[in-house]
Amino acid sequence: MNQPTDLTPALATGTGAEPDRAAPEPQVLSRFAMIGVLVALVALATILYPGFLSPENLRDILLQNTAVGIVALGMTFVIISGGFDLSVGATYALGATVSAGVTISTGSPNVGLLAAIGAGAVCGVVNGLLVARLNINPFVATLGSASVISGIAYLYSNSAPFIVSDPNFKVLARSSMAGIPTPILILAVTFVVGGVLLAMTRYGRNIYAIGGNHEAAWLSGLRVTDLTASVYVMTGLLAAFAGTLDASRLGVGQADVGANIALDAIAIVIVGGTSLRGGEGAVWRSAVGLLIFATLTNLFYSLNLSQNWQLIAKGTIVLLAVALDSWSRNRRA
Amino acid sequence: MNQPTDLTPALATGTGAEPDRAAPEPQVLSRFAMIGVLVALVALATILYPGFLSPENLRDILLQNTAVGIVALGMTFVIISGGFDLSVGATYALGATVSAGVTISTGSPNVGLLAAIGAGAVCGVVNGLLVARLNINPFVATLGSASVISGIAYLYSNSAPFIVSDPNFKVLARSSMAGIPTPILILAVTFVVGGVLLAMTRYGRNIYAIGGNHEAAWLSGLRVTDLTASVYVMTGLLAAFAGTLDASRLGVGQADVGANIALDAIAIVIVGGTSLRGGEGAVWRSAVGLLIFATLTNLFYSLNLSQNWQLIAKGTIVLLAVALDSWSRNRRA
Amino acid sequence: MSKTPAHAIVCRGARKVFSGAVAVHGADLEVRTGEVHALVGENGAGKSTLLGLVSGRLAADGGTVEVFGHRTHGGNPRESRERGLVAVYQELTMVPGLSAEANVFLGQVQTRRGLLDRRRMRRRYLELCDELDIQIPPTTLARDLSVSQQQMLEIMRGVESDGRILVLDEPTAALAEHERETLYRVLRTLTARGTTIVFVSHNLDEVLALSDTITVLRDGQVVRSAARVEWTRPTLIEHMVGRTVDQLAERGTHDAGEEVLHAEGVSLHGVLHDIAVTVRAGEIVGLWGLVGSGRTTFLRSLAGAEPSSTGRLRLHGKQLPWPRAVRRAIADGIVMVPESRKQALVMGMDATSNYWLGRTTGRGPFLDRSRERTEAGDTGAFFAFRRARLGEPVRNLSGGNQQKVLLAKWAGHRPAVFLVDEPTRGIDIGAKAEVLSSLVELAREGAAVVVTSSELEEVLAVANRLLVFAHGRVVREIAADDPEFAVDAVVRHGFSTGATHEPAH
Amino acid sequence: STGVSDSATASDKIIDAPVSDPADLKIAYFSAGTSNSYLQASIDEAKKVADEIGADLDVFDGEFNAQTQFDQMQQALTSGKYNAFVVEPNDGNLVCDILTHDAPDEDVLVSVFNLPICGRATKLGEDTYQPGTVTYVGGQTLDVYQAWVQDVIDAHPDGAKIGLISGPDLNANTICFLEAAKAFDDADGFEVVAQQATDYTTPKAFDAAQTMVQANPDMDIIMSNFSGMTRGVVEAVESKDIEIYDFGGDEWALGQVESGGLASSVMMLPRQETREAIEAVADYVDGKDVAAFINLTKSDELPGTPFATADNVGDFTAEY
Ligand SMILES: Nc1ncnc2c1ncn2[C@@H]1O[C@H](COP(=O)(O)OP(=O)(O)OP(=O)(O)O)[C@@H](O)[C@H]1O
Ligand SMILES: Nc1ncnc2c1ncn2[C@@H]1O[C@H](COP(=O)(O)OP(=O)(O)OP(=O)(O)O)[C@@H](O)[C@H]1O
Ligand SMILES: [Mg+2]
Ligand SMILES: [Mg+2]
Repeated sequence: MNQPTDLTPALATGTGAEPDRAAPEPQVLSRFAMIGVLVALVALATILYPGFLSPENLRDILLQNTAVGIVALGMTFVIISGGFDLSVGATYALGATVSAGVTISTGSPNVGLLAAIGAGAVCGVVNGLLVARLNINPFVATLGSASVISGIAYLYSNSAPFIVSDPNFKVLARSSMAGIPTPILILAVTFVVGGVLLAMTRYGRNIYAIGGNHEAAWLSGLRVTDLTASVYVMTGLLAAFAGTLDASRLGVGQADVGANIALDAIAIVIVGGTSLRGGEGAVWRSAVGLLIFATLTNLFYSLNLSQNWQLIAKGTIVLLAVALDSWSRNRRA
Repeated sequence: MNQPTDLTPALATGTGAEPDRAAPEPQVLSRFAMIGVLVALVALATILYPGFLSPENLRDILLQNTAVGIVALGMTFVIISGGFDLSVGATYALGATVSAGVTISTGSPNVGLLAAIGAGAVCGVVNGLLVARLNINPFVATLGSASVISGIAYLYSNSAPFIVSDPNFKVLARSSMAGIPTPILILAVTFVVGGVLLAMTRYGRNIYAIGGNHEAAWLSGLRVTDLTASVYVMTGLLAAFAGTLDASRLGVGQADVGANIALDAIAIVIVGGTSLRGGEGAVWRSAVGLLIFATLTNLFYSLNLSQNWQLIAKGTIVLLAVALDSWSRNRRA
Repeated sequence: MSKTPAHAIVCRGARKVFSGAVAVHGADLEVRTGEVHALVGENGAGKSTLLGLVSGRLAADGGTVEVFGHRTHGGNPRESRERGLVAVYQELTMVPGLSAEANVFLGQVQTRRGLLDRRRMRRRYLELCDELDIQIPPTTLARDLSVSQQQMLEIMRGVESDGRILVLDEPTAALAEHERETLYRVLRTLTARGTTIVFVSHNLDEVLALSDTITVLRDGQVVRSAARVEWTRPTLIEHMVGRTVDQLAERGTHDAGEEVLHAEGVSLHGVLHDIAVTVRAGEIVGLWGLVGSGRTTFLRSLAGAEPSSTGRLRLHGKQLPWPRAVRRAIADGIVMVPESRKQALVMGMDATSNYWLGRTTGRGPFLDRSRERTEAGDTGAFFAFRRARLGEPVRNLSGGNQQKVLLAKWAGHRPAVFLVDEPTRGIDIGAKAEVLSSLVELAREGAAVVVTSSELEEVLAVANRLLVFAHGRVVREIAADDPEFAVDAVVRHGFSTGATHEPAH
Repeated sequence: STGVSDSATASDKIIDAPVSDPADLKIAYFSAGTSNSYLQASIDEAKKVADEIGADLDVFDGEFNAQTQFDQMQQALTSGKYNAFVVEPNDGNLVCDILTHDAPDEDVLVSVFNLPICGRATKLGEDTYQPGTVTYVGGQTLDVYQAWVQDVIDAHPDGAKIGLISGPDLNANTICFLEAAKAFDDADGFEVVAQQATDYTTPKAFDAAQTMVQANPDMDIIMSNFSGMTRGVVEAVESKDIEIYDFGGDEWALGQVESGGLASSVMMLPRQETREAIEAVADYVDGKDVAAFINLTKSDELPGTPFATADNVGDFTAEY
C-alpha cells in the first residue's frame, strides 16, 4: 500500500478542479453584510437629516457612545469566550459613583479614577470566581452579582448623586488631543488594542478556543479557569472605566444609571455578527454593531421621533439587519 | 449470526458484579438541591416574619407571582428547546393593553381576553418565524421583536393607560372557585398541563431533542422548524395571557409594564436548575425557582427592606443557591 | 533517577468510578520508554477511561499514576503535558469555529514578540500536511470538515506538540486505509526518534503490526499484558471477549429480490457528479472511496439530508420526488445511520428516548414508556446492546455502545432502504461481527442495504456489490464474483482521478 | 385623550376614622422608591413627622415599579398591621382600585401625595383629589405645568424655539408636561422644534440634549422636567446660548439659577409634601377639617411662587 505519492497529486488536482468550492463572493457578502447595513443606514441618515455627516454631529455620536462602546468591547471578549455578563450596567454605575464620590472626598480626580477602576476589577474578579471557579452559569452569576453591585453603589452614594464641582474631574472627558476629543481617542485605542489582543495574540486565540470548545481547550492544556476569569476581570475594568468617563462627561456620578447598558452592549456585539454560542466573532464586528446603533439613536433624536415609533423603527431595523446577515450566511452553506 | 446469546451473558456477568452502578445518593442531592434551598428559605422567612405561612400571605404570594409564573412556564419550554425569549415583557404589556383597550371599546371582557391572546399568538408566530425560519439568533430576534411589540403597545394605547370600570373585567383575576382564587387555580393548572406536556408526551420529548442536539433531531426526521416555532407561539400566548390576568387584577392596562418580566422569568427558570444550553430541565424546576423568588420578594416586602439592601440580599441569596447547586452537581461528576 | 527512566508510564491499582459504576478497577499498566504499547479490549472495557487517568483528563479514585517517575494527581491535563505526555482523544476535540490551522496549534501557538507568528505556523502546518500526506486547506473552518479530516487534524496536533509520550485513543477508527498507512509511517518515525506511543485500537491487524507490547483490558481490569511475540490474533480475541471469533461476517447466501431503490443523476454542486445506484431487496451494496470522496454526502443526499442535492428516485418501481427533507425520506422508507455519533444522538437523553426520537409507538400523544423500553431493548439486543443500560443518558455510554444505540435506533424503523455510514466505527471485534451480521440479517429480511466503511475488508466481507468513489463520482462498480473484488484492485480504483476512468454516466 | 373611562365606581365617602388618637395610627408609607435624594428627603421627613405625632410608620420602597407597589399594598392589607396608607404612587392608575376599594374595606385611611390617582393626573385643581381618600397633596399637577409654560411664554415676548426633555412616556409628569406644552402651539412666535423622552437619567438626557442642539442650531430654550436630567442638559449645552428651564428645585438647581446656568427652576418640596400628607391623616383622626386638595405651590414655604429665578432665588430654600 505504498501509493501515497499517487494520492497527493490526485487530490491536488481534485482541489484544483473545484477552486470555486469556497467561492469568495458569498463569504465576503456574509462576512461583511453588516458593513453593508451600516453604509445603507448612514446613507439613509444623511438623506433624512442633512446635518448627519457634519463633523460636530459625528463627534457627538462618538462621544455619546464611547461608554457603551467600551462596555461592548469587554462584552465581545466575554461572549467569544462563551460567557455572558449582565453585571456591566451595575459595574458601570459603580464606576461612575465611586469615581465621583472619591474625587469629592479626596479632592483628586486621579484617585477617583483609580478607585473606580479598582472597584471594577473587584467586580470582575467576583464574576470570574463565580463563573470560572464555582462553575455557575454566567447568566445567573452575573444577574446575581449585578444585583449586589448595584446595591453597593446605592449604599455607597446614599442614593444621592455625587455632583463634582472640581473642574479637573471633567478633564478626562472634556479635553482634546490634536483636535480629537480624548474619549474618542480612548475609544479608538481600546478597540485597536482589543482587536489586536483578540486576533493576533496567544491570549486571543485561547479565548476563541475556550468559547468554541471548552473541553478541547482544557484537554489541550489551557488554563481555562484563569482565562475565563480574566475576561470577566477585563470587562469589569472596562465597564467601571466607562462609568468614570461618563461621570466625567456629566460632572455627576450616581447609582441609577446604566440600566440598559448590558443589553445594549450585548445587542451591539451580536448585531455585529459575533455568535452568542461563543468561539466566533471579532472586535471589528462590535465596532460595526456600535456604529449601527449609534447611527440609529442619533437619527431618532435628530428626527424627533416619538418613543413608540423609535421602538418600532429600532426593532425593525435590527431585525432586518440580522435577517439579511443570516440569509447571506445560509446562502453560503 | 446467532451469537448475541453468547455475548449477552458474558457482558451480563460484568454487570452482575456492580448492580449498584447508579448509586442514588449524590444524584438525589444534586437533583433536589434547589428544593433544599426553598425549604431553607421558607424556614428563614417563617422565623423573620411569623405571618409568612398564614393562608392570606400564601395567597398573596401566589397571586402576586401568577403572571411571572405563567411567563416562566413558557420560558421553560423556550429554554429547553435551546432558545431564548426576551420579548415576553413586551408581549405581556401588549396583552394587558389590548385586553383593557378592547374591553373598553367593545364592552366585553371576553372579547378583550380573546383579542389579547390573539395578539400574543401573533407575537409568538413572528418570533417563531424569525428564529425557526430565518434562523436569527433568538437573543437578537426577540430583542428586536420586543422593541417593535412594545412600540405597538404604546401606539395602540396612545401612550395612556386604559382604565376599565366594567366590574366584569376584574372577574378573571378577582373571582374564586372552591375558595381558591381563580388566578392561583390557573397557575396550578397551566403548570400541571405544561409539566405533563413536557415530561410525558412525544411533543415534550421532541422539545428536549431539538434543544439537546438540533442536528440529531433534524436527522431523526423531526419537524424542527415547526417545533421551534411552536414554543415561541406558546410563550407568546402565555405572556399575553399573563398580561391580561394582571390587567384584570389591577383594573388597568398600560404599555409601560413588564420591563423586568423577561429577565425575572429567565432567572426563575435557571435558578430552578434548567440549563441555558438547552435540552435539559423540567417544569417542576421552574415551579421551585418561582417559589424561591416569590418567597424572597415577599420576605423583603414584609421586612420593609430598603432597595439597596434588597438588591444585595437578593443577589447574594441567588448566588448562594446556584453555587450550592453547582457544587452538588460537580460532586457527582 | 536517571534522565530517561525505564518506564514512561506506570499505573498501579488505578481505579475509576462513575456515579457508582466502576469503569476501571485496579488496573496495572507499565509502558516502557520508547516502546509502542497497544491497549485492546471490548467496548466499555475501560480503555478510554484508563487513558484518561494516564493523560490527566480524569482523576483516579484509587491507585497511582506515574509519568516518567513523577506521580500525577489527575484531573488536569496540564500536569501530564508538562511531563511530556500528549494525548489525542477518542471524542473529537475540535473547536468548530476555528480554522484547521488554528485547531492544530490549539494550546501551542507560536508567537513572535508577543504576537502570533502566522507565517511560521503556516509554514509548519504545510510541513505537517506534507509529512502526514493530508490536503486540508489551512483556512477551512473545522466545522466544515468531515470526521476523518478532523481526526487527521487531531493527529497533526498530537504530532506537532512533540511530546515524549503520545497517547492515541482509536486514532484510526475514522480513517481510511490510505491515511492509516500514513499514520503508521508517522508513528514509526516518531518511535525512531524515541517517542513512546500508547494507543487504543479495535483493529487487531494494526495492533499486531505496530506494537511492541499489547495489553488486554476486560471489565476494567488488565487481563494480560505481554510482548507482541507472545500474542496471536486468536489469543488476543480470546482474551478480549472470552471466546473465539474466527470470521468477521458471512455474506448472505439468499437471493436478491425485486429492485427496491433506484437513484440516478444524483448531484450536488461541487461535491457529487451524476451518481447512479440500484439496490435490490436483500442486497448489500458497499461504497468505498478515499477520505472526502463523497460517500457520506451521497448517502445524505439519498436520505434527504442535503436539500440542495438533485437526482431522480425510483422506489419499488415507483417514481418518487427527490427527497428534500429527512422526514420525507423516512416516510418513503429510506433511513440513514449518520457517520458521527455526536451528530446523531442527543447526548443528554437516555437510550430509549433516543431510540424513539422521531417515531411513535402509535398510541396518542403520550409516551408509553414500558412498551418503548421493551421494543428498544429488543432491537438493541439485536446489536448486542445491553438492556440494563437503556435508561442511562447516552453521554455515559462508551463510544462503541453509543454506536450500537445509533444502529438500533435506525434499524427500528424497519426500513425498506437502510443507508449505513461507518457502522463499525469504534466498535470492538466481537461487536463488529455482530453488527455486520445484523446488516446481513436485515438484508435477508428484505431490506435494501447500502453501507460505507473506511475498512475495506468489512465492506468486502458483506457486500454483494461495491461502488468505488473518487472525487464525487463512481469510478467502478464491482460485483462480488468479479476477480477485482479484492483489496488491491479496489484501492487502485479508489486512487484514480475520476477522469481517466469512465464515469458511470 | 387619555383613554380613561369613567372611574367613579369607587365609594366616594371617606371611611370613619379607625382610631381616635393620632398616636394610635399605624402608617404604611409607600414611597415611589428610595434611590434618589428627593425620595430620601421625603422618607426622612416622614419618619420625623411620625415621631412628632407618636405614630408608627413603616416605609415601603416601591422601586419605581408600579406593580411592586401594588403588591406591597396588597401585602400590607393582608398583614392587617396598618390603619393608614400614605402613598406616593409610581402610577396613579394601577393602584387606584386597591386604594379606593380594598383599603376602605379593611378600614384603612388613604392619603395621597405627589401624583394624583385614578386617572386624575391631567385634571386641574380640586379635581386631582380622588373622593374616598383623605386628601391629595400636590405640587406638580397640570396647573403647575401650565403655569410653567406660561412663565416661559411671558418671559419671551418675541417668541422662541423650544426643546422639551421629558421622562418616559406614560409617566404622569410627562403627560402633564406635554399637555401643557401644547400652549406653545397657540402662542405667537413659539415653536417646539424638538422633543425627547428619556428614562430620567442624566446620561440619556445629555445625549438627547446634545443631539437636539446639534440638529437645531437655532434653538433658544430647553425645558427639562427633572433636575437629574437637567444636569445632563446643562453639560450638553455647554457654552451655547440656550436658556435652560428646570423643574425640580434641588440644591444644585438653585445654585445654578443663582450663577446663571439655569434660567429658572420650579420648586418641588419633598419634605413639605410628605409632612402635609401625614399630618392630614392625623388631623382627620383628630376630627379636624382636612382640605381635599393641598396645593404645594401655594405653600408658605414658597415666596408666593414656585418659580425660582435669578431675581428671587435668595427667597427659596431647597428641600433636597
Ligand atoms: N462520564 C461517564 N459517566 C458514566 N459512565 C461512564 C463515563 N465514561 C465512561 N463510563 C463508563 O465506563 C465504562 C468504560 O468506558 P470506556 O469509555 O473507558 O470504554 P472503552 O474501553 O473506551 O470502550 P470503547 O471501545 O467503546 O470506546 C463504560 O461502561 C462506560 O459506560
Ligand atoms: N454541503 C457541502 N458543501 C460543501 N462541501 C461539502 C459539503 N458536504 C461535504 N462537503 C465536502 O465534500 C467532500 C466529500 O465529503 P464526504 O464526507 O461526503 O466524503 P466521504 O467519502 O464520506 O469521506 P470521509 O472518509 O471523510 O467520511 C469533503 O471534502 C467535504 O468537506
Ligand atoms: Mg473508548
Ligand atoms: Mg464519510
